[in-house]
Amino acid sequence: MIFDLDIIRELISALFLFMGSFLCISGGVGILRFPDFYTRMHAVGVTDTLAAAMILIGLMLQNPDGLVVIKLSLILLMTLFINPTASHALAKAAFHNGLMPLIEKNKKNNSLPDKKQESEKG
Amino acid sequence: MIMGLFNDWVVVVLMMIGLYIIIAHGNLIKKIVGLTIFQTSVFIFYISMAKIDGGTAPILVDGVTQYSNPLPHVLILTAIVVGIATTAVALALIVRIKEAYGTIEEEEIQEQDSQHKDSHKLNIHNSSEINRDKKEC
Amino acid sequence: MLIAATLAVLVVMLLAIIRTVIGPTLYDRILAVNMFGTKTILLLSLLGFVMGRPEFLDIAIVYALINFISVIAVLRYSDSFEFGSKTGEKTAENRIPQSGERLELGNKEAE
Amino acid sequence: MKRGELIESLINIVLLSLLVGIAIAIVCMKDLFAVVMLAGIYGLISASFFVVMDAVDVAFTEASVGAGISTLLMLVVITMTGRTEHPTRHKPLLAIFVVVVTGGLLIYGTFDMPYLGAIDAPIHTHVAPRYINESMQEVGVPNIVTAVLASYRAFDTFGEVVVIFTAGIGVLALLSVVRRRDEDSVIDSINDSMHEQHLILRIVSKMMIPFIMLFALYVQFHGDYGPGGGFQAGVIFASAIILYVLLFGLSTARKVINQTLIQLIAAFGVLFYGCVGLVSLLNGGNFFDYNVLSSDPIAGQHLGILLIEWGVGCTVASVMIIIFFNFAGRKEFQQRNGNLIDNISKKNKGI
Repeated sequence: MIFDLDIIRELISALFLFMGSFLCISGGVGILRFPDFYTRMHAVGVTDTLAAAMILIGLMLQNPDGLVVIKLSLILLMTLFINPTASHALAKAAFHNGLMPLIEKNKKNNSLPDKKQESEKG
Repeated sequence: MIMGLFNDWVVVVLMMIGLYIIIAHGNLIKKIVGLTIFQTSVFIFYISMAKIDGGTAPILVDGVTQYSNPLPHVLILTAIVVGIATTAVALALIVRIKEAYGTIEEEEIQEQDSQHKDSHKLNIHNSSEINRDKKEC
Repeated sequence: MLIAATLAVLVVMLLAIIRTVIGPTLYDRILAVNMFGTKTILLLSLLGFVMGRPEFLDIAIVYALINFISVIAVLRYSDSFEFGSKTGEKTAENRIPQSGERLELGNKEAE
Repeated sequence: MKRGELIESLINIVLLSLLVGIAIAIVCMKDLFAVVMLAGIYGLISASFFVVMDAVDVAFTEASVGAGISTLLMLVVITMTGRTEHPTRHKPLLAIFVVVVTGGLLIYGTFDMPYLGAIDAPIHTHVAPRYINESMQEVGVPNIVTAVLASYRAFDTFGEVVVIFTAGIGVLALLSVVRRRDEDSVIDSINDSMHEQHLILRIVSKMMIPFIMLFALYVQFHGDYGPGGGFQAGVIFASAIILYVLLFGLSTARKVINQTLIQLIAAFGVLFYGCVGLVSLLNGGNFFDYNVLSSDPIAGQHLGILLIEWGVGCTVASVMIIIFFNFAGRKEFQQRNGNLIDNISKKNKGI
């Protein structure tokens, strides 16, 4: 019976780790391929919270000792606190400093320096 | 052999990259980053030497007999903290150089020094002092 | 599975480094460094298990804390950078000057 | 076992290749902000490498120092000195020649090196076996690195602490600014804009700061049994205070943390460390021979290590705080007197 439980635990852990790695990689591809800062931030959000949580939970199931699980859950708690806060602050700072999202409507605004040059020429 | 000496080769490559930055780049901040790379390559060299196949971290537990060599760890641990302290002094000197010269490019600083030679005796005295400090650092 | 997860984390670290190198804006770099920090935390946790001594998770905790501090520090001090005026980077389509004064400051720095 | 070693060496190769790649990227980049960010990543990767090489204590230090404090200081400095690197005028052919020749000679030299992980390498044959086999009987501390650092090589560590203290004095001498009371209100108005913006950041950080300090104390006292010790704890404690400064501004932080007190603590740490050695001398032992501190040699060793780790922690924490306060204070000073400095540099350029 105990043997069975161990196998089930291992399986669940492997499942969590697999999901975590998959989300990690997809987020990593996202940060490389997405067109502008705000979409990249979305990709990073996936890897920083869900994927990290999945991998950490998978590790907790690997070794259900007292201290290790406590430390892992501490890391998990901190990741869940810190990363969204940092992302929020980062996005806010970027927006405040005038980085516009890449959408069709803003294309005109974004080409402001060129327009200035054109008007100077004219 | 490739596996056995790979770490040493990487150490040499990193060390030379650091050295190249220090020689070839004129920007003082870049030089400090180059020094950091050089420094880290030495750390990597020491730590690689301490590794033993099948050994674990030198913190005693029951049932383990093979530990990595703790002595290089001690040397490098203190070297890292001393490294940041000396880097801080170097950065402080850079801040003062920027205030005195308005630039942190090596060539421009030397240019200003040679131009000031006649007109500002006192000024040149101060700036050469700063330069000497920088070299010692 | 542990090993596969470790390799996945290493691959993602590589991707984050590429993003840090190619930029293009300052905030992309900060974002990539932040993500890299989180991936390092995961790598350290995984390494403990791969190498069979998972009691050294303290290092990962330190990383989590330091990562937070360095992101905040970067944000705090990146405010004083002129935004967007960089050498040799293709940021023209993302760039928008906030005010005339800021642009002027940037030009002064560039000289 | 064999498979585990294979994986370890694979991770080793990947991490080292990443390091080389980052170093090359640093050479090529002109944007100093990106260079500093890459230097931060470089610190993170080298710390991961130290974990793979079983050097957990070193990784701990590199994590807090290389990735945290050093990136922070460089960042503060590039906000003061400008962000782009000017291209050099001369061709770096001579530099490349020197580097290639030196590198070639060094690589030729590595062929005589013992291979990685070789158990019969000369380094493992002299003093290391004694540290590993006898330290439990002689010092009674499970973490051999702490035992060597604080007991066998305590005099060496004393020297390192003095170096750190001296660096603190150096930064203080170079960057400290005389402040007048009435200027604080001006500074407040500069700082406030940042604090108003980030309400969430401020509240989360407020929760984190006590936790970071608590964790620093855990690292300080758990250093005998796991990775950690005075150096790491000092840096972590300092980073908690740095976080406070970053969020609430320098003038608020100056009200909370008395600068004179911090400077006194830095000196006190060094003195305290030295006094432990003196006390053991007075008790009839050698300098830093803790066996004579208590009737039981092992208890004496424990007491000695605890005390000198306190001294190290005090000095490192306060020196890091001094360094950061002075850099940030200098930046503030420059912001206030911006016109003055601009004029000076213009005059220098003009003539």
